[in-house]
Amino acid sequence: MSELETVDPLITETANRLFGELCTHEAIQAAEDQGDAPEIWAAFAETGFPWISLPEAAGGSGGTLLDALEVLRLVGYHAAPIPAAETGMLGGWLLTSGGLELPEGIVTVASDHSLTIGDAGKVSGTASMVPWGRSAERLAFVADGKVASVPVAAATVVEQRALSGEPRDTLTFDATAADVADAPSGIDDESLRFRGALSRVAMMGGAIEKMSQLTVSYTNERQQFGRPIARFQAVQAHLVWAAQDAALGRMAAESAGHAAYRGDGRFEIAAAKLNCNQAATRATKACHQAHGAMGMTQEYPLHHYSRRLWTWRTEYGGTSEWSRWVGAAAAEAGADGLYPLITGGSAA
Amino acid sequence: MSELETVDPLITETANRLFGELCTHEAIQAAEDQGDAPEIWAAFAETGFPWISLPEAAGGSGGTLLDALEVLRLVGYHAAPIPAAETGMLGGWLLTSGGLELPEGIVTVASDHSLTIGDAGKVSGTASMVPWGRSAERLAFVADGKVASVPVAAATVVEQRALSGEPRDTLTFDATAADVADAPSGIDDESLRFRGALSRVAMMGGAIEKMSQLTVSYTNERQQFGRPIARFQAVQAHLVWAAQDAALGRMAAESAGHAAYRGDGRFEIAAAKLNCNQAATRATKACHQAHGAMGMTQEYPLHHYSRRLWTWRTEYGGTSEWSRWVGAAAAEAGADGLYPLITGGSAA
Amino acid sequence: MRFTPTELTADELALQAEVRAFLAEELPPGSHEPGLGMSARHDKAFSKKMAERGWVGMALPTEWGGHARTAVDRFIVVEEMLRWGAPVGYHWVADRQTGAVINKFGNDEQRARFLPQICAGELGFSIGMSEPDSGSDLASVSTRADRDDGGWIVNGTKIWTSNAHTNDWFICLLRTTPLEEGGNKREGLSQVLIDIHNTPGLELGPIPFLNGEHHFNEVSFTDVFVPDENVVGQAGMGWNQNTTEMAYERGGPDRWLSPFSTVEQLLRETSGTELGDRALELFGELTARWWGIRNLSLSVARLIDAGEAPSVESSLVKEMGTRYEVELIEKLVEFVDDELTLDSESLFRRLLSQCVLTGPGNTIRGGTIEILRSVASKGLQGLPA
Amino acid sequence: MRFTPTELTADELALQAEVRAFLAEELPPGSHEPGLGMSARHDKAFSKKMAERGWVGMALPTEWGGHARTAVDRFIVVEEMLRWGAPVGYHWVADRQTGAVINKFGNDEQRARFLPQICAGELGFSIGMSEPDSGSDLASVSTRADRDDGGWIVNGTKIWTSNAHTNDWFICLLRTTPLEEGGNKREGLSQVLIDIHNTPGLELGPIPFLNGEHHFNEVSFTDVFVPDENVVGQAGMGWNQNTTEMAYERGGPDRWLSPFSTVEQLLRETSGTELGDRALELFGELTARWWGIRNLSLSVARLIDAGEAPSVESSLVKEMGTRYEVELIEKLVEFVDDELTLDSESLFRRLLSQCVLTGPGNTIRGGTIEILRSVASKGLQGLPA
Repeated sequence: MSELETVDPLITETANRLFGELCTHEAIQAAEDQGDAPEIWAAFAETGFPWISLPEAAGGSGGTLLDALEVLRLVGYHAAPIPAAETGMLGGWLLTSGGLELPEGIVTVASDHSLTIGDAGKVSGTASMVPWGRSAERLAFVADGKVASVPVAAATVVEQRALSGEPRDTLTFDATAADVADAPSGIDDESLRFRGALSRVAMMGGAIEKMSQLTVSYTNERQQFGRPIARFQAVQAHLVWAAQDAALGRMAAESAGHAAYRGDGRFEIAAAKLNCNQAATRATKACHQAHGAMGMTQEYPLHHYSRRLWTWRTEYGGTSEWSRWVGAAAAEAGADGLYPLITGGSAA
Repeated sequence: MSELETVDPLITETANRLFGELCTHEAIQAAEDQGDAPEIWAAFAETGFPWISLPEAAGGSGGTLLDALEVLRLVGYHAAPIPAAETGMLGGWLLTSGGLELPEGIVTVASDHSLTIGDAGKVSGTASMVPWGRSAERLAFVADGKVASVPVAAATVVEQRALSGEPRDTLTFDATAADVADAPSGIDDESLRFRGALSRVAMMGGAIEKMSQLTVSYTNERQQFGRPIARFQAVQAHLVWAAQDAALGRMAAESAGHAAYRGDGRFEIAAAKLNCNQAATRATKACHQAHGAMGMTQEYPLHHYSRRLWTWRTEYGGTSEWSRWVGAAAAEAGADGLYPLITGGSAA
Repeated sequence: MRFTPTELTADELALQAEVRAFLAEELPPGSHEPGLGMSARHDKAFSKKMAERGWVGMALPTEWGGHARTAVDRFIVVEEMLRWGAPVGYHWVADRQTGAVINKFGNDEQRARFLPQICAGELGFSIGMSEPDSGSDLASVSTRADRDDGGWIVNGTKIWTSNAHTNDWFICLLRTTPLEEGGNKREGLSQVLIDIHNTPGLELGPIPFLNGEHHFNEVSFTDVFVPDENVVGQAGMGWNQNTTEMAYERGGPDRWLSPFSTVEQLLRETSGTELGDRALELFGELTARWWGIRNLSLSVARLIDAGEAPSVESSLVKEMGTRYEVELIEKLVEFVDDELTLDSESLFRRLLSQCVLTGPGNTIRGGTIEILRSVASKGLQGLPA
Repeated sequence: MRFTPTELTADELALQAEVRAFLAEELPPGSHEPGLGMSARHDKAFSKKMAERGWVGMALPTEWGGHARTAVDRFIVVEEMLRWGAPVGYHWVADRQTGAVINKFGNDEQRARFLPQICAGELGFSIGMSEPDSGSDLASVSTRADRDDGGWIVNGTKIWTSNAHTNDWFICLLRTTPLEEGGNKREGLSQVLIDIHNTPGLELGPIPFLNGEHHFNEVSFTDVFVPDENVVGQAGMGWNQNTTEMAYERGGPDRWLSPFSTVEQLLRETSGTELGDRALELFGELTARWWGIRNLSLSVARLIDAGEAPSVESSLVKEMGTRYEVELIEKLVEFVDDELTLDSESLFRRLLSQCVLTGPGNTIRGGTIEILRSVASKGLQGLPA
């Protein structure tokens, strides 16, 4: 077969070990309560993982987009409470694409078209739902053919949270001096949206898989009527459906990653986000139902994954938006081109 | 409680006995194979049931709309292969409303805006999906403020069938002399559409209930793994869902009937058709799944009901059309009026 | 199984109008943060106001402070409160079920002690059924009561006890006769009443909800003394009493109205704009389904007033209603198709965020839909539950 | 459970292009009435043309007329045929499973007798598993074979035998050792090959489909003699062989492509018009889901080529794929929102009508999804099936 590029197993192993040690149930909860997790971030940054896929010459850690997506899959799998995507393949990517300086600290991203670059590179406007805005050193965005890096210290920050409990802040800038550069060809709002969607499907694939595994374990341990509840057909249906969505989500994410690594990949990213959004809705429902009341508590970890999935499914494009995009691609392909589109994707 | 008008139990009893005797599995199948069921129709006509709710003075059998709907519920329950709705509360209603003669034979209806009334009352055009067009004596329709009764003998008939196997023919008229009268106020395309939908929900309520009962019986008789399959949770889910839809469908149909009997009832008819369409989709799926391969055969009667439901759910308005209508009513009611609309309906 | 269409009488419509006028006066839209159906705020003052109008303990006998009203009258009051998102939390459980249990199975002394206070909206009840090892298999409860002079000594732990920290009393299912090897688990159970806040040996602690909110509690008993006069009905018959109690909480408007205030608010926030087909189809589908389910649910109340015991019917409605609530929330999320936060400036989005977080509980609370299907399907087949 | 993304090699893409060119030449759109996936027409001439190109019995050894191709190569040919609605019915079962069973469990004499004909597209097989009292509980089959000189005497009845009237041979599961009280039902079963049209004592009759079409048959045996040389593999090991056989028919494109030709035709009939949001959302959702499921299904074929036995994975794909087919048909009906007839002038509407009528069978044929869930969930839990 035409061998697909693989990820260095060391990356998977190291990230798994790191997150496995750091992202305990208690640590994830503490991060939610405090609104950040400086120790986890520090240990993560120590490995250079945040900057994987950014060129070493620009201060990144090198490696491929696939490596970065594998780390994000594990961020999802372990519910790591850190802005890994924002600092690396989203914000860091914007900055290094424009030749702007990559800071040492956290980078976040505004993708809501809310900020403008005025005269002399002064940035103004209010960006909402900014991930970890409160903890970031710089905020990156793209507008009007330019990439900008704004110091977050200059912003007024209103702290808010996503359904996941993770920070999604409102940042207001008023003529803040920023580093600005011309955006190279292909770096724009739209490419950021696709790349954002790609980051989310990677994390979603990991989180659904973890939820599915948790549910198999829980239903095998939990006894009612004298046997594990996994012996009941009604519960087995939930196990099967969650496993299917875990498989579908991860496969979609990884397939989109390969397509984006090799080329444009827009069809695959759009199709993957649509599949992951729907898989998240179905799987969170199945896993919660199988867990009963236990899954609704803070003390049991299911919610770390389910709430993140409820958040990620609406970020960088919900189900309707992406279905219209894929539908337009299908219409463009036409009847004779429909199946070739499904098998060949962006390359078709 | 404000007593709802009731139907004479004798009507229920008589129609149940009549259809129970006539509409055997074999007779329904024979009607499908032949494309009509003259013996069943003759016995049905003998009782005067086709003309219930039409004024006696105009040649009808008297009785209320609720009586007619009860007969139609039993048409659905027994899968009676006859144009009861068309001859009575639809076609017969159009004719008697306009003071046109009610024929002795079958009346059918064109509701697809395809026929026009030309000079001197000559009718032209091609009407599709005309129920039992081949067997009808007259075809009734309303257009341009007029009600018309056309002799079907003058039409070119192309015999076709609905998914139910029942006749839905294409009739072409070329300047055929017709009886024409001014349509009284309130008799128009739109009122025919609502009345058609009301006839369909009555039949659907009966058919879903029958399917649900068949499924309970079958799964209690059918043994696998040493016990009735109804003992398995996976099968029980189908029984429960089908019973819910049987209840919902019949309740919706009967509630709409009462509302239409008392007044306008358009909100209730629209809401009932929407509910019955969706209930039909869910219940046919549940009942077929519980029956396994047996339900897919001609020799087992499930299909008499499921195929009729697949047909009726698309006649006189499908799910999307009616959801837009009800949605417009909700928007018109506004936020403060939404719950009063749900509780008070057309009267709100 | 039989659901018969019914309508409200003139008197019932007058009650509906009265409740609506009360709500419009007390809680005009915009003046309060609506709750999601029965997960409403606790507001003792509001409960008292309702009680003053005779809307708490409506179906209880006048002799004990009740109003001897019908199940349909209670349905009308409850549906309006829930759809409005009114803060009915404090009296909710006592009004829906505990008052009825005490009236049906208790003695006059107990009726006199509890019912007048319940009807005054001054006594909030919690429910002690589930335990760490007993959820769907409720008959396996192991909190036990050992005979003592004039009462019982209770040891064990109850969990998922909603709002025990804001309520006053607690009705608790426990084992008063030890289960013998191979014995019938449904025998030897009893229901007892316990004062939550003034009982030595009772400890109360939160079980935080998945986003940290405090709804659930754990209640543990260490040698708690419960006097005989707090045993409801016949000792040992707790299973049957409890089954009757659970029938009271099925099939009512609380099982299909939880997201109503959310949808109403969506309509409010989109009013004045031209609604496209997507919005019309959404509102149409939701409106029609509510109309259909409400007709079924109302007819169950009418059956209760006719002296029937519609347990299959109410199980069917609860299973359908709660599944529908979850489906509806998914439709709303897809319709909005945008990021959600509890911190949103939009009330609709705050409510929808709450719906998403609490939604999975709708098909679990008061018994999972899997258990409900088992109960209902046995009824459909004419088998004992 | 592990599904690994994979891609087609250059050779595989060339095969795909070759198949597409063949279909465009043989069956240009508009020239034929497409079938719904594997429920395709039987066309011996078409099967022969495919065989001439080496596309029947692809995975069988060259020694017996096969082509020793990979599971992925077969996947590529099959998905193109199915999505095109090509008339693959005649060789379908023999190609998908019976050839593989004979190759794996049969002896050289049997391989020589059957495989070359199968690979030539000249031998159609039917399957004899279900009986009137044995469906989901397949191990309870009661068609029995009693020992006789040089063979067996068979009595019993098989049902749901698709296309036995157009096929030639029949692979049949029957009981060769009587089941003793309390014995293991899965022991004592055997698979035998029977000539459908030239066997004394075998009677064939239609079981009409719900709308009267003839797909299913009932096959009854009255003292039918089956010679020893027609027993496949080891007598008594039929259950295990049959389980292996069923794994061949799970998780392939036939489990998710049935309505594809319908959707393609909808797009064809709406081309040239401006598609609104409703249509775009529909096409988008269907296209994306097919992309996702196909990736999973293809990876199962790759696992088979790697020598693995992905039985959990293929069960998961089949359960998901067939459920999706049914959901998709419902979406199309709602999208069209208009009356349907098999007599329509529109090919799309004729196909959709056929989808509605046959759709319920998709989640039943080859084993209900309820049974599949049971198999898959045991695999997920690491339990024996």
